[in-house]
Amino acid sequence: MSTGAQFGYLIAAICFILALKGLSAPKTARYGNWAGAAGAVIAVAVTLSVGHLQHLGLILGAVAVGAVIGVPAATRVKMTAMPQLVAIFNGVGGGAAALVALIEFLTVASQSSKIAMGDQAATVFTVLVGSVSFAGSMVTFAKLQELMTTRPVVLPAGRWISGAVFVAAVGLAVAGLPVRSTGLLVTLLLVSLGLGVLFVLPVGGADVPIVISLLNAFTGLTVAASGYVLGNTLLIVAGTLVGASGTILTRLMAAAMGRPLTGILFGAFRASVAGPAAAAQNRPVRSGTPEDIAILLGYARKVIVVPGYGLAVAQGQHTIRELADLLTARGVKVAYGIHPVAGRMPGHMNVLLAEANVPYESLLEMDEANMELSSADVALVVGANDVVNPAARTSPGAPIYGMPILNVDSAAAVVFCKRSLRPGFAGIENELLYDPKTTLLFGDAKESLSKVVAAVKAL
Amino acid sequence: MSTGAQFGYLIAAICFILALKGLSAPKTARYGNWAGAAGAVIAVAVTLSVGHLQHLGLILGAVAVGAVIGVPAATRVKMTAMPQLVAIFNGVGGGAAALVALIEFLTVASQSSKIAMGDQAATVFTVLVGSVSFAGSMVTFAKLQELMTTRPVVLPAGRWISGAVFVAAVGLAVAGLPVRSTGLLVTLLLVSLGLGVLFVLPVGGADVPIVISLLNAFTGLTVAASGYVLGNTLLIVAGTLVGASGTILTRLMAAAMGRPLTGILFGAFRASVAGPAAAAQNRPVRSGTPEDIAILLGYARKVIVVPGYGLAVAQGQHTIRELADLLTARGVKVAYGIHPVAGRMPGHMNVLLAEANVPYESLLEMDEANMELSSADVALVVGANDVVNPAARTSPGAPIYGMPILNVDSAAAVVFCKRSLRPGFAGIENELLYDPKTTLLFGDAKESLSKVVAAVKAL
Amino acid sequence: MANQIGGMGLLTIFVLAVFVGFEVVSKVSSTLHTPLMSGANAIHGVVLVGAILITGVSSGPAQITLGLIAIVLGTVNMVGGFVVTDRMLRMFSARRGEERR
Amino acid sequence: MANQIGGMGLLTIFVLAVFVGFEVVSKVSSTLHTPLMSGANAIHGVVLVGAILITGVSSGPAQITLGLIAIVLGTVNMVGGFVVTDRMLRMFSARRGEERR
Ligand SMILES: NC(=O)c1ccc[n+]([C@@H]2O[C@H](COP(=O)([O-])OP(=O)(O)OC[C@H]3O[C@@H](n4cnc5c(N)ncnc54)[C@H](OP(=O)(O)O)[C@@H]3O)[C@@H](O)[C@H]2O)c1
Ligand SMILES: NC(=O)c1ccc[n+]([C@@H]2O[C@H](COP(=O)([O-])OP(=O)(O)OC[C@H]3O[C@@H](n4cnc5c(N)ncnc54)[C@H](OP(=O)(O)O)[C@@H]3O)[C@@H](O)[C@H]2O)c1
Repeated sequence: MSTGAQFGYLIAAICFILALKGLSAPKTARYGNWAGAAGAVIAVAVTLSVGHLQHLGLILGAVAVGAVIGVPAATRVKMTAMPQLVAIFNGVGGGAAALVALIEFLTVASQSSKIAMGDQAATVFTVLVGSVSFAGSMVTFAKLQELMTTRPVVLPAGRWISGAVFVAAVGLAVAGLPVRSTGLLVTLLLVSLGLGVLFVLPVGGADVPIVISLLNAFTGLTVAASGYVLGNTLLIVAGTLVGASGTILTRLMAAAMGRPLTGILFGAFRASVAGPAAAAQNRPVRSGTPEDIAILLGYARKVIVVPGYGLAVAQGQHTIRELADLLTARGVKVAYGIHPVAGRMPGHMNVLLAEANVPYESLLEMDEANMELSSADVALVVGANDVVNPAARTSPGAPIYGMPILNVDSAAAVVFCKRSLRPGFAGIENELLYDPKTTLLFGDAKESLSKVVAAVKAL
Repeated sequence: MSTGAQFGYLIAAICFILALKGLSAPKTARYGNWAGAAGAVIAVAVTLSVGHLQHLGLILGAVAVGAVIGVPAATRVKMTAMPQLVAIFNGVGGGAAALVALIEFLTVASQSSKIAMGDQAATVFTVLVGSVSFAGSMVTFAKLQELMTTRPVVLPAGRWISGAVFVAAVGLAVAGLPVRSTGLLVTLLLVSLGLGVLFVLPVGGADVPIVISLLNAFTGLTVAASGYVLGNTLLIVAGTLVGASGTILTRLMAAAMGRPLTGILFGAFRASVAGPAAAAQNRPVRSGTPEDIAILLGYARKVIVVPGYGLAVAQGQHTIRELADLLTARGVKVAYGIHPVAGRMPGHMNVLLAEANVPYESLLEMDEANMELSSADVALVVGANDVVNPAARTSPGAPIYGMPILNVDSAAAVVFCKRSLRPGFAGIENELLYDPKTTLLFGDAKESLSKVVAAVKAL
Repeated sequence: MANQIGGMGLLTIFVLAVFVGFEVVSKVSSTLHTPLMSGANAIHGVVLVGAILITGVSSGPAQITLGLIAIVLGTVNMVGGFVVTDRMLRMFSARRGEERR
Repeated sequence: MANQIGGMGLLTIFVLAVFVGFEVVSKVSSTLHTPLMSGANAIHGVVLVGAILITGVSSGPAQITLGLIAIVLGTVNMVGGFVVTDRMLRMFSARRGEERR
């Protein structure tokens, strides 16, 4: 490879570093993404122009096909479906890396018989981890798209099956090191696909974003390893960057949920899902009509809205915005309390509310929101549950115990918009639903809010 | 070089990264330094054990000589003389790098006649910057050790001379790229030494630490370039790390003083030194006896001590500690307000006071100190001037204008311990000396404080 | 394909890149977790470069077919990733001027 | 001496090391400026390694003499630097237990 091309790759690598740096701060995030895209363009342009490439027409055709698939998917997807799209994109990247290593292996196998240990190890690693990442991402997609249940799927003797497949994959990988057998490598690929599926199945729906982040880091490492196989520094740098930053990011996400990563991957709240949720269903609650809620809100001085998973599902972000505007016009002070893990992925609520043009100033981070809540007249909880569940403070046995929550119970009155008394992701009862100062507004978040909007207008 | 040796170098490089990381946080600073030392030991051990080295006896002897010089110097130096020691250590490092490049040049010149452009550029760079760093560091040493004046030295037509020498050095460097002439390289070395001297001469004594930090970054880059010449990855990584972190550190230091780096290097407050300082000397001030001060302090509820350059010079850290202990025993609340650029180098006051066993809790950073000062009965300013000069807030023309200061004028009473009414480093009058609520205690800081200690004991 | 810069050099590059990756994102606020994940995801789409390089030197039909599939997948990852990240961030930055810090 | 890993590989290493250097120290508190400067100063004393390597393959008396001088200088830089940094930090850490954060 010419020095010029290598220099181009170095520039691309610098772009990627600047991209991650930019993406880490709100002010520069967008420029960061552009820097990354610029790096990608440079990298591809350099690659195409180094010459010596056969099948250039086919290659350009394949790039065009990829773009025709990727761009519309990215531009048309609903904001609420973002996570599954990221999962797909991540999976295909892992798949591509595994294929690259496989092709390189086939090419070298047909040419020489000397085995370079380092290359062989990198090949095996790429095939294994790339396949896990691909298959795992597809399962997360299926879960998030609700093509399958979002609850943790625990096969009978699941641990044993997963363990056996894991051992098989590692065994095949080690066996593949000294020999050069295409059959072995393809078997490894298939077993690794199975491992990827088994890895993600026991993870609950709301934990899936963490797993996507983890698989993202996996794919990064896979790309780095495929770069090692090809002797390409750019792939090594870019893949390693993503591998390292993805690992940190996964840990930060898990930390924001107050739970260890191993618990998310392997524990999945299995022990405590059924018990209390079933028990307490027939205690009395106070439910209100949209008109009741409209009066409560319309004559309050300060209302804090706490949005959650259910708002995202119901696509109610524009309706809540409309309600907030109406209330503000009536002189009510309205702000939003954003829990870091509310919604489907970290930061998801910010994205959703930004889409609905909610002013940035009225989005309060957790600590700020908790200060405001103590002087609020009404806390309006829309499709959220776990992030306001006092059990996190009070029940040492609860799976969310210790997670910082939004203390809506410190407001003078609490309104819950949800469809039923069913618990949220963590599967535990929320005592606050039965509290005398709580009013429930049953129904889909978007529909309920529309009715409240109409009722406030009629006040 | 064997893979084993290269692996050892990689471990050493990781140690150096961890060293810088550790040194950046108070809790881990000491471990960081140890990690660095471990990396150094590994690097040297690997180097000595790769075999193939001639003159091993001489080499070990030279290492022993270096250790015999370096260790006692480092263990015996007074805390106040730290900056000049760091300057020396930095300078000899730059010198060593320049010599390494020179020797490599001589060796290659005697063996082959093909010139590798990259190597040649790195050689020329190393000789130039290494010599600047060496000579510059020696001048900073002379300034700090007061072997010469600490004021900025401005030669007649200084800018022109410096400019000419700079152009000559760069010209020689460029001329040295295509040809292989030992004479040219030695000339470059000598001219660069001159450039180093001229570079540092116009810098004022109190700015010297910033220049040391800059020269430190220079030496780092020099070492990286010499690593390039030798094809040694460890030197490249270690040198670059120091070059990059040293650059950031220099900017942080300059920022803490509220002045741009170019001003420090080339401006050096020249315009405003003489004027106001001379004018206002014969206005009345109130001076007190040690007994007056003892009464003021002994019956206060809260005293904030603001130490500065003069305390370091007078070595009064133990005496101020003694005074603070006495006052605390009397029920007076005592704390220290630490300005980031008080003393001779950034963080110098923390080091000095830590040496005197001042409890960490009573060292207040600037913002905290300013809050405490507004409710303090007495601000005791010991050998400080610029860092408490209200001109930084009030006189847009002053060289220190805009620098954050410790607002001792918000305390109920102010005591200055200094030898005269002479201004501090910035050379500007301090109006606070003439304020009615100020009392001056003239004399060397350590002696004055001892007298105050005696007087407080006698209360 | 030969490693032009030697295994140990590549390992050094790997180690340094790990540190850069760790340090650069270690202070990100939770608001940006999702776009950061998505942006990092787009970056590893650079595997496209590897797919192009390997396809360009392949000869057997199986290898070329696999190579083209890898190119399609890599392109989807890269192009889709940057576009979707930009979409997310566009919403954040719509009111940049009013931002608080 | 030959560059074993190629100019571009070395440049990549250089660039990555620049980023690591920038990122790692960018959040240091002013209290630690002096020890950090001193510690970084000690690290570049690793030029000693270069001085040893070059002296070990030198033959002319001039080169050996210069090499030995470089070794002495490098050792002073490295050994002295770590020792003096430790001395500074020892004072800071004397009361680690009572530290506030
Ligand atoms: N954000 C993240 O990054 C992330 C990642 C992984 C895990 N998690 C976890 O996800 C949970 C998030 O907490 P959360 O409070 O936002 O959600 P949650 O605790 O899962 O509760 C969501 C609530 O929304 C209601 N809901 C669902 N669809 C609705 C609709 N169409 N209209 C109205 N209500 C609807 C559900 O009650 P009904 O069925 O009665 O309507 C449910 O109680 C936490 O446990 C967190 O740890 C979050
Ligand atoms: N810390 C850093 O990193 C750093 C680096 C570069 C520059 N600077 C600059 O240095 C200055 C530091 O401010 P500062 O307030 O600490 O010092 P300063 O403004 O230079 O004032 C020091 C004062 O100490 C007095 N003094 C000197 N020797 C003394 C002795 N033996 N006993 C008693 N008093 C004595 C001097 O007055 P008499 O002569 O009347 O006694 C002088 O007014 C700032 O301008 C800062 O920008 C600091």
